[in-house]
Amino acid sequence: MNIYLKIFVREIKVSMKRWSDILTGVIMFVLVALIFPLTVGSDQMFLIKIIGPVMLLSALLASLISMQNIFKPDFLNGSLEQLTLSHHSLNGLVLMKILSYWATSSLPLVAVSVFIASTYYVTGTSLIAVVITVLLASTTLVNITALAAALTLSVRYPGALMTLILFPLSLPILIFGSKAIEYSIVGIDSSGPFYFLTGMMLLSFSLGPIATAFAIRISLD
Amino acid sequence: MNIYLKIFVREIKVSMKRWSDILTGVIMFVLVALIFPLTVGSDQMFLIKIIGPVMLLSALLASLISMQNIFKPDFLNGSLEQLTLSHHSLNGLVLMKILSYWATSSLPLVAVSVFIASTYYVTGTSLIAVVITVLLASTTLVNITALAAALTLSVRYPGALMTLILFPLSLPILIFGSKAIEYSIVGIDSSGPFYFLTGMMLLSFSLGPIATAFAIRISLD
Amino acid sequence: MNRNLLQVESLELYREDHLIFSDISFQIESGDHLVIRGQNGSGKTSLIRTICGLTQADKGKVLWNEASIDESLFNYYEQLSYLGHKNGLIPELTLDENLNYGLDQTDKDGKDQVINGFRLTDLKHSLIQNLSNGESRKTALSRVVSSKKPLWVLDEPYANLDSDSISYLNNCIGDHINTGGIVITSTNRDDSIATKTTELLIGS
Amino acid sequence: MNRNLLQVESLELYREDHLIFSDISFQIESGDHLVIRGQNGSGKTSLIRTICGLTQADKGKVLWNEASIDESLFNYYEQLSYLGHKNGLIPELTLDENLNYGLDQTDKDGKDQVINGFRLTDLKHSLIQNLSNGESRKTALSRVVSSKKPLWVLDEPYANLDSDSISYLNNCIGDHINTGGIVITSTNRDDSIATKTTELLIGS
Amino acid sequence: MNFKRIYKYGSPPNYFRLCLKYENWFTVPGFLLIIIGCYGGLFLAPPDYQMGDAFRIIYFHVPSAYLSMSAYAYMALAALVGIVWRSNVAFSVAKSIAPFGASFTFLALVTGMLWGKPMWGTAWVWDARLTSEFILLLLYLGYMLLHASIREQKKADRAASVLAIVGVINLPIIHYSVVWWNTLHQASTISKLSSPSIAGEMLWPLLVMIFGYGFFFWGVICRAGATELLKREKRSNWVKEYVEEHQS
Amino acid sequence: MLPRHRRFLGICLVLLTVGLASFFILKSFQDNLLYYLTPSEVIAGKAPEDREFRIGGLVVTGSFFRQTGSLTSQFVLTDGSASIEVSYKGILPDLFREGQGIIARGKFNSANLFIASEVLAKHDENYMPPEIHAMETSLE
Ligand code: HEM
Ligand SMILES: Nc1ncnc2c1ncn2[C@@H]1O[C@H](COP(=O)(O)OP(=O)(O)OP(=O)(O)O)[C@@H](O)[C@H]1O
Ligand SMILES: Nc1ncnc2c1ncn2[C@@H]1O[C@H](COP(=O)(O)OP(=O)(O)OP(=O)(O)O)[C@@H](O)[C@H]1O
Ligand SMILES: [Mg+2]
Ligand SMILES: [Mg+2]
Repeated sequence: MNIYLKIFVREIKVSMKRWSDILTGVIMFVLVALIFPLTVGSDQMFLIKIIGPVMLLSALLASLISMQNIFKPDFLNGSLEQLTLSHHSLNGLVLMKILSYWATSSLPLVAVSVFIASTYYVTGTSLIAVVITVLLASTTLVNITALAAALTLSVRYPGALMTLILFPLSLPILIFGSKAIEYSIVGIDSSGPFYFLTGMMLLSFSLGPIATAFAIRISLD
Repeated sequence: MNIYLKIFVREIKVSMKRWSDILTGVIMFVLVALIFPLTVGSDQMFLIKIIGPVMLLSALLASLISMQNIFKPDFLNGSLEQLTLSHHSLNGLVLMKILSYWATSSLPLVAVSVFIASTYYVTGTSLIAVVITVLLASTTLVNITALAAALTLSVRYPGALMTLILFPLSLPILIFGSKAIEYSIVGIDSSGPFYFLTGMMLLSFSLGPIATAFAIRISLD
Repeated sequence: MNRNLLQVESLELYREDHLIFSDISFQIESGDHLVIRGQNGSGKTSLIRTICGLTQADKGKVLWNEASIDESLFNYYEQLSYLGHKNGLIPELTLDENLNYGLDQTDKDGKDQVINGFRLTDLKHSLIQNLSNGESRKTALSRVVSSKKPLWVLDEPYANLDSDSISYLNNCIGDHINTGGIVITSTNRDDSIATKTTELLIGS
Repeated sequence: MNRNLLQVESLELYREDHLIFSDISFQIESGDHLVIRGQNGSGKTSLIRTICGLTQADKGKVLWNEASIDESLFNYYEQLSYLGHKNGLIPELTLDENLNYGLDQTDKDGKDQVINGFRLTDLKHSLIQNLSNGESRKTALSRVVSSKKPLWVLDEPYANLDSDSISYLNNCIGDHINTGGIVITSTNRDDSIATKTTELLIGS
Repeated sequence: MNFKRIYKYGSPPNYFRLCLKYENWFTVPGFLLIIIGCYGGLFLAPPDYQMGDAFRIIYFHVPSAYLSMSAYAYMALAALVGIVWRSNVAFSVAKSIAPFGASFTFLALVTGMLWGKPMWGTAWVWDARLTSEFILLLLYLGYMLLHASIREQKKADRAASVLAIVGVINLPIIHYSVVWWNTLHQASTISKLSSPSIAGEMLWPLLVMIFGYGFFFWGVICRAGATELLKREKRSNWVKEYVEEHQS
Repeated sequence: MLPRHRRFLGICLVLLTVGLASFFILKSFQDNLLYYLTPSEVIAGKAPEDREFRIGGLVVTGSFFRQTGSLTSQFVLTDGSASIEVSYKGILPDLFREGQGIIARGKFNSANLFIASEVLAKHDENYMPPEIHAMETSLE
């Protein structure tokens, strides 16, 4: 079996044992989405207005919470050292790890977003727009969060970097994601935000793992 | 020096070194609070409508994120064992730990909430109501989160369980907190929710640490 | 020090249907050093944790001065100092802070003497996370040695220590039992331990 | 196996203005077993991590078959199997899964033989988190021994092992260097190690 | 209180024997009562002056709702006993109640929603009664998940029990929610003991159903608890003897 | 202080706080934690301005009317002492009839008419066959 595939399978297996983290993301998503109708009331106009930010926010939180642990346990038990010392491309291995996290934490979110969106009275093509937005955004966020996690691994590179990385990098995603949803619900041409999201997604997948792998090497020194 | 005071000071010191966690909580708070005006626009009516849930949601997430690690590192490096094996009241020691977390993670939130509330056009007595609500709610949430963290200590990836346990226990706080803010902004008599929040705060402080200490003992078995 | 007595009566422990040990009984009193000897996986750690009340045994009990420890946990813990495989030190604090902010009474002179004995004095203000493996182990041992508690329970204290540190630790243990303390240690080697000891062999 | 050569040239490392070691040079080749001996805190772990390229030295370099490892990291890592103080095992997976999903080529028979040698066969399907200290250490050692890589770098492999396991490990090391492998281990005791060794004393 | 007796009847073999012996004393009457109650409720009881036949959902909604709450109380009580006396019996009872409690909570929610849609005009609002009942479901789920995710049996029992006990605070909230708050959900009909505000011929099938559910529940718990106990005590002599007896 | 004393003190402290907590929580229930307001509370000025809120009350017998072919209905809600006129456009729940308790969500327009955006029927706790109901109402 190809080594990258093997690592991917291993990580999926581990994630399955860590199913609790996956579930957290989903619960987080549901919690954030529920709290508004619960406290403000389920006025349709209102709900449609806030669904954009609610979806994006949930996606961010879910990925933050379920990805916090992407490297830390491996760092503590020493298997990150082993990963670094292998003769395979660390970038590739990191990419596999990220992909497996994406598969086990983002994909469920996308599925759940369908239900949430329907309780927010979103239907038809707008629903599809919501799903695609969540997919694109959460994929990007997975990469950004992985980078932030790697940078904050070592104690000598603490939270400041997390702020510098996560906050400014995810804000555009949140804003354009919300816009994408809003436009498609309201019926304005939403291709602009979608192009942006797709671009960011590709960018994050190409540069994210490299930066993350580098950050891991630094934190092991 | 009194042993409880000593532990309190120690924990504050440690939190200061782990300031990245504190910062994350604050950033989370700001992020959640800013995303709505940034994406939906700063229509005053709308903002005033959602400030309640936004504040409470932020407080919950911030305490979830910054408290996830209240016991875990100590569990892994063995200092929780030492805490349990001391001849001082474990309840008291746990209370001190919770208090120190409260001081370093909730108090900053309260400070930040003032600024957030002003960007939401809340002023005067309503502003005070917001601050008090955030204070009461986050204090209660600190205790609930600590219990959830302790119960899930021996679970390696406790995120989901923690959220699942946290959700039902914190839902009343979220609902009544939002109501308290809503009522005082709209101008209805808000003493009811405030009484409730105060009561829950006291209850959580008196019973929370006991249950938490017990849960810690269990997870060390 | 008062005379103390630790009795262990027919302890038995299962983990997920797997018998770790059964029918373990012994009795030690002030001046004794008990060495629990056994191969890897023979159940030394599990036994030690049970003796400290961290793990609930499935059968049998542990008595401290003739009272079951479950019933007088506070009294027991007032007399017990434990060191497991994990050091129980906070990595973000310095060596000194870790000892000072510990849970036991601190006696500055005694502590400094122990730190000196383990040759850690230069590292007093280093963060634990920067110490070497053996150095952090010795810090944790210093905590026990300077705790002034009569009962020391040490799980594999010798692993990772260099020979000077081992002999200093042996001195400390010797002093302790000579002044009426009780020491329990575990080991998986056949190496000889300096002080007069009782042995408990576990595992096949 | 080809003949291999590891050269270390005047390495020097500082940590926060504190000199850990300086001017360390040696050269070992196929068939050598280098034991790095030193007291606690003498810099064994730091040296080993530098040799493995995990830590950047402040001066000097490490050459593998006459090429600086910084320049041919992949070639180097293709030949290197390392075990630090931490075991590098995933606690949620079983012993077997950890070995199978490791990063090295797996050879089922060889692996089973090593597991058997360390007497871990019964624990093959236990989760790592349930193993005892020594058992997980032995699992990590099995990973190295069955890796088929020429260069083994082991940081204090003997600590926490019982005597049977130590002698099995010594057998493995002996076999390895007899078939042209290179082994580097560290220790802080004066205990004698079975195979013919070169020694490097570090620290004062 | 005479603890000796508790110890005697609370000892695993005794409890196990009692369970097997009395299981049918619960299941059979429970079954009969449910059949009678169904017949009475669906055919004999007159339609309501306002709701017409739709009101008959009451015969399923109310018993499940009551049972969802009382089952939680029993579970928490068993959890408490388990923690205080380290009783394996109590822990196995607590553990076996959880899934049934959760199912009845789910049933109460579903029947309530089915009923609410035509009657109130909505299947769901976030009023105090409905929300707190929803929280009850989450508490059951939390208990089960926590138990499932800790591998060590003893540890899992005790940790999950803490959660169960903490969650008890939700029970009075559910019950008094209709008094404390102005809820959309109606106030008490039959649980105000002085004078139930329901006509006699409508009431009796309801009572029969409530008792039927209760009996049936206990029958099921007898069986589930005993099985659980057998699993836990499989190392003890009495189980070995029992198994030998039943194999030959 | 002996451990025993400390423990006693601890227990007292906990009990005290729990007592205080119960006081606050019970007190909160006496205040308004309402899902809805009654018409008299609304008239007394407890309702928010410019904002949706809920009113609960009985539909006054004879007050209901609907234009034919329209979904808009109008009726009066009362709690016995005060009453409020409500207008609602939409399908009413099955249980909606005169004399029935309902909850309406909406806000006042400039003409002081309560424009409801949602109407829910609140069933009371009485269950009886129609005959008995007829008897009881005739007795009154
Ligand atoms: C999802 C919706 C609903 C939920 C979650 C729910 C929940 C409950 C619960 C938990 C109880 C037990 C209360 C106690 O023992 O104190 C209860 C009782 C009851 N419910 Fe519901 N319910 C719902 C909808 C309805 C509807 C639509 C009706 C009728 C219109 C209804 C009628 C009743 C009645 C008559 C009782 C018995 C009251 C008593 O005498 O205590 N419920 N419900
Ligand atoms: N939670 C558990 N579940 C299953 N088996 C366990 C569990 N904990 C320990 N064991 C098993 O119990 C045995 C004894 O473990 P223990 O840690 O007490 O050994 P030890 O004598 O301290 O060994 P070492 O010298 O390696 O530290 C081991 O075989 C281990 O696999
Ligand atoms: N990041 C760091 N900052 C400051 N000092 C450090 C750092 N890392 C290591 N040291 C110091 O360097 C010295 C050597 O550490 P090292 O871990 O290499 O020792 P070692 O020989 O492996 O000891 P042991 O036998 O205890 O494992 C120690 O005194 C340690 O305190
Ligand atoms: Mg051990
Ligand atoms: Mg070392």
